Amino acid sequence: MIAYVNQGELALATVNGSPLTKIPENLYIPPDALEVILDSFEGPLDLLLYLIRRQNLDIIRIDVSEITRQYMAYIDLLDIVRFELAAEYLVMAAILAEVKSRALLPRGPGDNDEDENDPRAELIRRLLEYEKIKVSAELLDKLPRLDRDFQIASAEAPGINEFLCAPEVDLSELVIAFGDLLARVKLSSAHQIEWEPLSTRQRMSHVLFLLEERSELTLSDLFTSDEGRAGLVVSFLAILEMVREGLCALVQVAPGHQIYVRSMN
Amino acid sequence: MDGLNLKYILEGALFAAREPLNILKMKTLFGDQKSPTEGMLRDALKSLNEDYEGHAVRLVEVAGGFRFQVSDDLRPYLANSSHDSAGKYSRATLETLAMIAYRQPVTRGEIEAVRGVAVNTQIVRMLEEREWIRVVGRKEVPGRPALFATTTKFLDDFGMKTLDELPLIDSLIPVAVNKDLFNYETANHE
Amino acid sequence: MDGLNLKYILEGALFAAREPLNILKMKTLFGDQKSPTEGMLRDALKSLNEDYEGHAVRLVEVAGGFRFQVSDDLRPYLANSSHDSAGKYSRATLETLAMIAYRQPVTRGEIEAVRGVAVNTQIVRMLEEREWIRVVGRKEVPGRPALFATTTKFLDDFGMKTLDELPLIDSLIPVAVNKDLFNYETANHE
Repeated sequence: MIAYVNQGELALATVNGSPLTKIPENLYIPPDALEVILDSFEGPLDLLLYLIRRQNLDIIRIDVSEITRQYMAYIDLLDIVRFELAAEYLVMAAILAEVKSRALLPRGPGDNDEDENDPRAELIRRLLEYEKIKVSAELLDKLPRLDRDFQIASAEAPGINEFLCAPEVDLSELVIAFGDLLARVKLSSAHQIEWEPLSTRQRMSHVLFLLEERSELTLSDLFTSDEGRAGLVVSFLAILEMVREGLCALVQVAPGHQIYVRSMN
Repeated sequence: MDGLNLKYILEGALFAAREPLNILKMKTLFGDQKSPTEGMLRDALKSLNEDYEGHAVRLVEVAGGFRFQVSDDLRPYLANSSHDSAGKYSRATLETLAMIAYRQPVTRGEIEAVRGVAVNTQIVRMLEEREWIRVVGRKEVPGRPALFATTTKFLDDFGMKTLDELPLIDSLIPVAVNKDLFNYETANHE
Repeated sequence: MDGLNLKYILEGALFAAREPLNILKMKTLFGDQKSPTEGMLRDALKSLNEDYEGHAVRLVEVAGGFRFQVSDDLRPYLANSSHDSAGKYSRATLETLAMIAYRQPVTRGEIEAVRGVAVNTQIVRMLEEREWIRVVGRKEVPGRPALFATTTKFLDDFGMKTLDELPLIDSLIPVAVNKDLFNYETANHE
């Protein structure tokens, strides 16, 4: 987008090292290509600005009929390929049509250029306003940015974990956070997945942790009798779930032999 | 001060901190002991800064306070190991951020009015997560929409001390447009 | 080497790195250029170490390689700042922690799928530092992402003996969520 500021034109492509700013008139453009071009606009103002700058025109002196004609050509295309995106573009088309029709009307003696309701003035104001933001965004992106352009110089401070002054968290805050998440997900949910009860998930974490230390465990390592039947069931479900999710593998040399839980690492 | 001198303590604290340290935070380092005055701290910082001349790191001041930063000339060497996985932002994101930075405090509706398209909720959330923007209040108009502003972290991450350091576009677009149109109103107005 | 000397480059790289740098990693800093030999690197490291004598940080060699570390004698000062009344955790932090607690073992991608935004590396690091979460393994999918789970310290700090004591969402948020407690819904599951 730098090119945009410097030469007042947007390069569509680079051909043999030089920017191509105009689609050659005799060139056949497949509809897909135009779709791609439209995709690169941030909205109707951006498209309009592009059409204006492509002709090296000053925003203040735009020829509304010509711009409207070009704009409508793009809109027709947009309408064909991406109807759902067209609303914002159609509003602009209506504005342009109004500006154009007003321009055709004879001016009465009481009218003057400063007419507050002049849609052309309003359009120009919006274009200038948008262009400012567009260029500001480019400038902002060029500012040196932490981690992209410069880095913090830091040293480890072992044993001083608390240096970051950790705030306290109440359990209820955590629950509310999760509740919010669920509520939000529910709004955009497409389908349902069943999740294991927490005790199973905790056991999964525990087994994974054990597997980090020893890459292989026997099934009996994971079943402790003092947990009783419920404990056994939880361990069993955890292992099944882990096998399903590809977190571990079960290995047995021969029928009747010891079954091993093996880490995938 | 336990025999450790002020400059030494500041040096360690600045390197240990993950965020810039301001004068107030520096004072709290000294706990219940008599904490140094601002003048003493500034003198120590100045001297520390001089000590690092010629080194690959330097002491800089940003909005949130002071921090050590790796010198710019090392950028080509560190590019391989850059931490920023999401270093590239879409134009929509940058334009939204620019609107908030240059026009703050600003509502979503105001951003939409200028950009001519709806503001994507994901983008706003992402900027909030990045701690570059936050809601600073609500506008007293129907619906009481949230007013967004940039944070100190935004300034820190872009290496600025104040919003005045935001680049102005005057200088880049020569004549095409009315000059006073480009006089950005930065801080709190509207 | 562009006129920048080896020691200078190493100094910057060591301060920029979040993990210790070993000799191999140091060599990769130089990319396609002729990389220095191990001997040259060790000489530079030795000299760098000497430069930092008397400073509040020093160059140490740990299992993973070399890193700068704040001197131990500063510990009491750095501990002071933790008394500083801290703010609150951000919503992003709490949601990330909640996801790990309720859905463990879970990958970053899974958290992102539910939250709809990228998980900030800072947040993960901070939760790890607080020893509330840890990596318990890797998922056998492309990229082998780390699987996060909560720790015993998490249970301790929140006053629980087991995860089963985590409050059931139903009781607190009556309407918002699905009645069947563990029928969580996600938009983009993997």
